[in-house]
Amino acid sequence: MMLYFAWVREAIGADQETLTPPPTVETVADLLDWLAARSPNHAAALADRTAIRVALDQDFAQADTPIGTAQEVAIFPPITGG
Amino acid sequence: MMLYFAWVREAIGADQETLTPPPTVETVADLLDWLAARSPNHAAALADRTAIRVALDQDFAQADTPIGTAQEVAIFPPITGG
Amino acid sequence: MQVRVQPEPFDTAAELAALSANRSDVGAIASFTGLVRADDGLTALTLEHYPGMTERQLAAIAAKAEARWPVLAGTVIHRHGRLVPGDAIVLVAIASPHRAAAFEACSFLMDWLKTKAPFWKAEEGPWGTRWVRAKATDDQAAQRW
Amino acid sequence: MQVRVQPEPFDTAAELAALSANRSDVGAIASFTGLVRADDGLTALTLEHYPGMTERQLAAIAAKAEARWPVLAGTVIHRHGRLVPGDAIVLVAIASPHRAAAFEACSFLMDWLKTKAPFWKAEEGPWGTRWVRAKATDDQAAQRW
Repeated sequence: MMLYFAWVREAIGADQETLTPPPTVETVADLLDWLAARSPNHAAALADRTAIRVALDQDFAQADTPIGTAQEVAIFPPITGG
Repeated sequence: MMLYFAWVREAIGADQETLTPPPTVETVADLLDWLAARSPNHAAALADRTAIRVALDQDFAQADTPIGTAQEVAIFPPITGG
Repeated sequence: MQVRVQPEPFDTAAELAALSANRSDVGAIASFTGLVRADDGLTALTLEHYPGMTERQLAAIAAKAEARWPVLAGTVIHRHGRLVPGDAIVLVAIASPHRAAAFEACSFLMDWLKTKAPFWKAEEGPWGTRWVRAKATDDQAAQRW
Repeated sequence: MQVRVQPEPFDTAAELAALSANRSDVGAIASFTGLVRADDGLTALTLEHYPGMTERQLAAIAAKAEARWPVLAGTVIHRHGRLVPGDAIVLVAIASPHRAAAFEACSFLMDWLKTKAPFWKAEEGPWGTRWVRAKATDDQAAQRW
């Protein structure tokens, strides 16, 4: 399950998608590359990777973090709460 | 006018005294020496000068601050408010 | 420590009073309230969050603070949804025996919350609606702990 | 900034609410409340102060904070007289556009108040009545500003 928040959600045009990446997608960076190729909206949303943050099963992940068995992958902009 | 607070007040046994030091009393240190000689209570109250603080006309003063024309001299322990 | 994420307003007075009610070991309560400012004609702020992860991150940050400082009681409340200028967004309040611990734990929680709690702000105003960009100073503030 | 020295209790909730009432430029309110702890069986605390000098020193400290940080509104209240465990002794609350300024001004005021406002505490308990000794850590805390 992919979850999108804030302007990532708006740019992709969905708040969630159920997707199964191929086995070649091993890390967070791989996943973002694979997602960006899905549609022009995905490509636009993920164009600036410095503005993208990812959480795997609700824990922050880095570009080189393996996706592993994560069930919930969330993609969102840097946090602006508080 | 001399004002005393907290345990300095209790040790001296007065919350204020109207005193006129001689012209040889120029600094705060001189004043404390002169006061300590007034009675055993004064001497006891002022025995440990590291535990004594002085204000001249409501501003903190140091041992070498000249008394000058100060009208109100307050003697008290280190502050413990807040 | 109590952690809440809610759309409803909160009662700062009641939250602070609860921290020291019926106990006599609290020497210090430090609190922080964040409010919506009407900067540049802002008319509303909408806070989106990531339900589940928010609570999880706030609980983790609270546990960190409790491990590091002598926290006797504490409350963290973060609102989501649409708020207008003057509305309170967030409350962090910490009761401790001593003042330095209360201040530090409170400040630590706010700094971490700014960089680890998944909230995003969208501002409404003369410009329409826009997403707030993260500040590098928030990351720096969190790094100092 | 408002500075008060009084024997009466104060209403923290009302004081905090007043700082942001009817305005929309306050983004942050940091507050500190100091309370009487029942350490080692303490039953009461009596605060003596130096009327005149206290107000003068608090006003000077408040002016320093205002010169150094963007303070939109602030309240400093220090009680004197006899207090019992759980009673609030002191309140410092600062409203600012931004969180770092609110925290720092509030912390600064507390540190300075601890070393510059002429108050003395006498503790009642199983030991009878004794004067509290000043802590070197308070001087150190004030020095860091």
